[in-house]
Amino acid sequence: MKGKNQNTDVLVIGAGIAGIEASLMLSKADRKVHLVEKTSYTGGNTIKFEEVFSNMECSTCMVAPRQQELLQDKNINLLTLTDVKEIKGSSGDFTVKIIKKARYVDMNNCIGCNACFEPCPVSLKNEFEEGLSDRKAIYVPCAGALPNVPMIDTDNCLRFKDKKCTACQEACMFEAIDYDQKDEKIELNVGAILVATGYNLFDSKKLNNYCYGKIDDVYTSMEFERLYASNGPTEGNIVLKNGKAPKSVAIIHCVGRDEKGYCSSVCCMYSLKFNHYLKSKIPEVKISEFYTDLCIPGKSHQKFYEKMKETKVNMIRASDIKVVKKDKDIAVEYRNEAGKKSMNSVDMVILAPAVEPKDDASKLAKALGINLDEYGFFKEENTDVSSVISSKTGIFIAGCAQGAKNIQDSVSQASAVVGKILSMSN
Amino acid sequence: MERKIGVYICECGPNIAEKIDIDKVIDALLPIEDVTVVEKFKLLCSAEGKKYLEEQIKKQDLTHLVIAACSPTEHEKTFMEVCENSDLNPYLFQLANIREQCAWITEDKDEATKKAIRLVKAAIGRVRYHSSLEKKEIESNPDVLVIGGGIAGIEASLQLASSDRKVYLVEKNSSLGGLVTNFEKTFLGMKSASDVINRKINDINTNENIKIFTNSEVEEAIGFFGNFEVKIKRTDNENGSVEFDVGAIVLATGSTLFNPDKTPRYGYGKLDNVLTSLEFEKMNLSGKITLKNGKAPKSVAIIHCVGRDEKGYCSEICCMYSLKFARYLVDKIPNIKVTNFYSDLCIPGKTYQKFYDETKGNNVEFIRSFDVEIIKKDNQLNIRYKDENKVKKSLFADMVVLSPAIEPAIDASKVAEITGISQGEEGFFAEEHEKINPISTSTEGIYIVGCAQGPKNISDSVVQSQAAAGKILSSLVPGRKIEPEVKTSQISESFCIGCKTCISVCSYGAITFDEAKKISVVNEVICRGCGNCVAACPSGAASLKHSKFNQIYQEILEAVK
Amino acid sequence: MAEKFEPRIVGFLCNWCSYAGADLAGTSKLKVPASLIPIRVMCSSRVDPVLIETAFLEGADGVLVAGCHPGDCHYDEGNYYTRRRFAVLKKVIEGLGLESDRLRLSWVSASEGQRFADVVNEFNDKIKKMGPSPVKKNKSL
Amino acid sequence: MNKVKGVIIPAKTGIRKTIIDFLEKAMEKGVFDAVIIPMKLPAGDSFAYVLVEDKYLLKNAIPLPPTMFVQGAKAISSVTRLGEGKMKIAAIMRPCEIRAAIELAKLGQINLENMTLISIDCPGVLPTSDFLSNPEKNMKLFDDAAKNLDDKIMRPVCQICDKSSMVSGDIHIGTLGAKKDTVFIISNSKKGEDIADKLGISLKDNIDSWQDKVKSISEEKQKKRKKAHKDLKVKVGGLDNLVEAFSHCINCHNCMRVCPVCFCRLCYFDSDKVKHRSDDYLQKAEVKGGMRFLPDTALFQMGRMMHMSLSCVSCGACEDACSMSIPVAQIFSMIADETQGLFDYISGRSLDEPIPLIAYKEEELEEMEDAND
Repeated sequence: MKGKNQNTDVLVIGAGIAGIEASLMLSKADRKVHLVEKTSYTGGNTIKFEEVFSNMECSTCMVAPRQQELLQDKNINLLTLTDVKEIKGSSGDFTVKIIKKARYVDMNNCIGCNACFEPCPVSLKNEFEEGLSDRKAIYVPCAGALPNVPMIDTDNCLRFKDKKCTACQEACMFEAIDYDQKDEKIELNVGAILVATGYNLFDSKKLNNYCYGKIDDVYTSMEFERLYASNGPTEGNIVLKNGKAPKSVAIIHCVGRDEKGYCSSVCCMYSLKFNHYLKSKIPEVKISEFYTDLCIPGKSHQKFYEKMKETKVNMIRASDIKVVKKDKDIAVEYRNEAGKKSMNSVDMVILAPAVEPKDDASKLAKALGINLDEYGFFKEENTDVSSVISSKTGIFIAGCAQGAKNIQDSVSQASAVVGKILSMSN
Repeated sequence: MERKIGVYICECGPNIAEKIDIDKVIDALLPIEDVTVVEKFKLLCSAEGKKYLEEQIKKQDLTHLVIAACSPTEHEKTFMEVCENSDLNPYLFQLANIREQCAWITEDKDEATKKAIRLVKAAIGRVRYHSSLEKKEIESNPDVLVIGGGIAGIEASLQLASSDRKVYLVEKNSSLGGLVTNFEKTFLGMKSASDVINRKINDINTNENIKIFTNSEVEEAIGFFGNFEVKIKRTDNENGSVEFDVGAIVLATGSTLFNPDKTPRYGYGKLDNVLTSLEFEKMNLSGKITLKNGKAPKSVAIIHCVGRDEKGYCSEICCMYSLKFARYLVDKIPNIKVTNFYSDLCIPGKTYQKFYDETKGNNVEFIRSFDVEIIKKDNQLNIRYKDENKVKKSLFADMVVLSPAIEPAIDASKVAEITGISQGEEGFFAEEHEKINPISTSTEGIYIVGCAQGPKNISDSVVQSQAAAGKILSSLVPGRKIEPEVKTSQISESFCIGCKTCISVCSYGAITFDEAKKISVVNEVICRGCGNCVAACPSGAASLKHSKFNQIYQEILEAVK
Repeated sequence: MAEKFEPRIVGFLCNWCSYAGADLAGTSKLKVPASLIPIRVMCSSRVDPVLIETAFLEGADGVLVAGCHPGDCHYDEGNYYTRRRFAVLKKVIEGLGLESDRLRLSWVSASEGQRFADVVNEFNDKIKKMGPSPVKKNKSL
Repeated sequence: MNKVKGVIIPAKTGIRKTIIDFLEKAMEKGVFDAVIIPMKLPAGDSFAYVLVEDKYLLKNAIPLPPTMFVQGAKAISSVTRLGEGKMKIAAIMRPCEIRAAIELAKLGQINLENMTLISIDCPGVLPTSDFLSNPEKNMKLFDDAAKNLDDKIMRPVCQICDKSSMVSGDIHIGTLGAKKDTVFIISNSKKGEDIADKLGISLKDNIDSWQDKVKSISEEKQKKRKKAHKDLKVKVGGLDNLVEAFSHCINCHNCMRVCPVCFCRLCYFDSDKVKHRSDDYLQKAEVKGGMRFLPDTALFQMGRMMHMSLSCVSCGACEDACSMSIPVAQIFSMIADETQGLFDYISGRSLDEPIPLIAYKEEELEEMEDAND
């Protein structure tokens, strides 16, 4: 970079697929990277998926080698459980204040044997598994999570309530558990920043017509992903709450699209993927997909759609969709293409909610001093030309933090940011 | 040379020690030939453990090292570093995974102990046959060849060129800018397209580190990442050819439109006032949207998805540019009626729907339709279609604009052949990995951007160009040498008989045929060490370093005992 | 049989998927029979059928080749070649009237710790039922 | 695909003479510069492939010798392995030799650029040792048997050969189904058609009687083949039988050396890969209680089946070469049918069909996964 005082280090916020890609590439160019991640693990949402469209590839196999590489990369300083609080300065010379929350487990001492979980007396819903299984107060989100080091959930750990329980500490043979760990305030100096904080799913509870949270066996797409995951709560068995396999499933697209005012671009494809998930586990299952406009852009996606159609999925272009309980079944009421009212009875409903900005996007935008767009995603400088440049020089955006997109486009954006950063001196 | 194999067993706290009787393991290993020391240690991956190992390697004067501990994905690298620090070649080391794949999965301690003994014995058997391997370093050329002078190629060139990196931009046409030069505005900002492209062309023309070859085609590109030899031909000059070397190649050869001639039902080429989207863009750019008779149209139909069925994919951008056309028309011709005939509206991403919502209404109508056909009736263009209830309907319009599918540029196959990369069945260049390596190809050092990789809009094309720049800038640093994979395949010159089986199965084009010697030769810079060629070779001429037959044989021997 | 039969199973596991899946079985503390000795290869396509034949003729009671699911190969297409080679080998063994059931090809991904355990358990049970490989004690082989 | 076309030509002087005349004419017109063809050697009791440059030598040629000393594909490979020469050469061979040549061409061991492959309807060949027991008498026996389509005295694999007529190549000389004193000249490729054209032979479609006869023989042999393989499997299948069948093996590896599709410089199973430290052998012996030396007979045979059964043309050369009378060709043909059948592959059928191990389909062989029950 130009000038003498230009710092070449980079801060990457978010260790999802985009953040990982950028960090590894920057490291390859011998840049020092501070990779800040809010959760205790890397891989973001991508590692929640068993398979990814359209080649139905195993997601873990795709991402885990990169996560592993990340952990072993000496140029990358991975800071988990960390939040960015404030930045000062300008491109080439940013000062960043971050808070690294205590994990209460020493990353260097812990060898990942998981012996500390079992004795923990607390049992809670596991958020990573969308609440479909339980975890302890000391836990890793799922088997195979990286780094494979647990954290203590201080909101629920007895130790942090009555200070008496030391069950996990006693179980640990490596003196890895340290109740006295403190949150750390850290100041970093970097020359450039990448925001790759990912997305949330629209809360389906906000819409009454789908009865999400009211009727059993109405799932969100993320819940369904975990239900199919071989390392998930059911070891990949797709089952209803009663333990039986569903005989008929409705997949409802565009949940929350009207409310958000945009098409989330990935839902049609992953809904079609669900069709594959279901058929591979329950060959005789009947599937109906309720959609408005099929959005399957790009060279390989329609082929996938056509392949899915061979499974005899019932594609229904519908409006005014309502999910109601009818006797033992769930009924999906809708208006068909011709405007006629119609109804389907199913055992299971999967909702494909809109992709929306991360809940803390506005807080982070404020800390960074960059703009959000009207939807709450990080705003690119010029929509028509480059989608990775934020409103502030030296700060870049990639992945779903900038807007709903698939893995390919997220990775492309992350690589593009690296291109931008490495060519800043050009 | 005398072998001195040191074996160290990690207790991993209680993880291994409690599940496996380590002392029994030690007793079983001590009598083995060449094994000079067997010790256990509390935690070998700890700082203390690493120091202990380093001391042991020196003190015991070890020639080979076996560690029985956790999975190689966890700590193989750690222990290889230990070897390096103690001047033991890191490939003279083998890690036996007695934690994940023994202690943690075996209930019975006795069984686990027996299995652990077999695992470590297999490692000892194997390590005996290990050879030292050295990292190689290869000089590389940081310069880049960019093929295609459209917006993607221009962007890539601008990102890449610097005082220590030359870019050669080759364009087959006489001028730069590509398709974008035909557009008046870009969606969605509806900003001037010429502003965007001219600024970039200006930047590129004044950049002394970019050498531009217009009216030129690449004739030859031979070599590999860091070292490609390129030959280009000037099409405007019979004898004009230029040769230079580069380290990487960016393919930005762009796209062309599906020819609606192929689907006669649209009447294209036969009926007046039926235009393709590109013809319409050009007409609009010329300043006047008129019919053949010179008058302005009062009604225009835009037909989406022309050729979609034939091509088998959605071209991604047609819905959006059709909306842009509606804007052109409404802005320029008062009271004009615009009707969009579409099948599925594809407007992904955060800002597109708003553009659609703002365009729709007033005089812009959208009809979901099937089996669209255009005929001449009463001296007017008549669009016949089926609506969403499969009811036959029709509509008159003065002008019809077709939105044909995006196809790879005509010369894509030629470029693919010259550069040795593959194309998907649709003809677009094939990426190394659809999800996580969309810019790379299976040939390292060759990248694909813009519509050459698949239909996409300007913004995504530019992002891909920047991404390719990122890939190149991070891996091809001026002055830095390339470190290729160490554990590559090799083919014995004396055993190879030249059947080329290995060449057929290699996914990376890492094996070439030496026509003079009639044998296959591995390019170790390209080889990624999967070993596919080794299993394919009937002569046993191919072997994979660090995964040799006799190394694996030793493991088998132990496994079956 | 006086002595309890403990099968000897050779497991060729590809580094990126199946070995990782086996590791995950470990991290998840699943129960996997001790009969299988894993041999790590970078890709299942490295597993030369002659290696499998060798293991078979050395008296392995079972040989498992495990790789990434079709389409998931770290090296793009290696496992497709593996599958063809395995099919040919299986035909050869079967054609000679030998016990081709002692050879098994399974796809195990990095997230399929449970599947890895299931595959090995199933295979181990199968081999136990079949009994020791007659090849092992045959002095002429 | 080129359409198969043919013509009936008179053969009053006998088939041998007709073929030689045809070749002479072709050489005269410069269609071929040389011919690879079997010849009787001066000793009188043996035959060899000769690269004939002087067309007057052709008169000594025996296009269909009673026995197969060297598999013809090996001869073509010797001539063209290092690339095509300037000469246009025709090779006259039995169908299984032509097929092996096609396989070798796929494997880069033969260059067909300037080569024309001419096959002849084959009645089979005598086992070499049988022939040598009384060459003169057996020559006559062979000729009679050939005339009468009697295969009882031929090699065992010839007796079950269902591809004894045209499979591939450029030109075929058909004797089956021909009326007295005629033969068929059939073109099977563009190259073959062009040559016929140059020789002024006008090809028509009147080859029905040949096609019918070929078909009926092939069908009959196919049945015989299936049965023979079934019987063989009972005889040699299973560990004990197999060990028994190969118990006489002296590890000479002659079967490999004469095999037309074994093309390696050094056989995998002769290489250091399969040679181990004495301690390793001791360890093996320990497991088994004892082990046979020389070792690896079974690995050699099974390994070779893995390496070349997909290209095996069931010519029988290996069995002929086995000094211990092991029915190795029969066993290989049994296995080859199985492995080739997996991919609907027929060795030597077409140059355009890749050998199955260098190709794949994304969706195939699903039954292989987890298949052990």
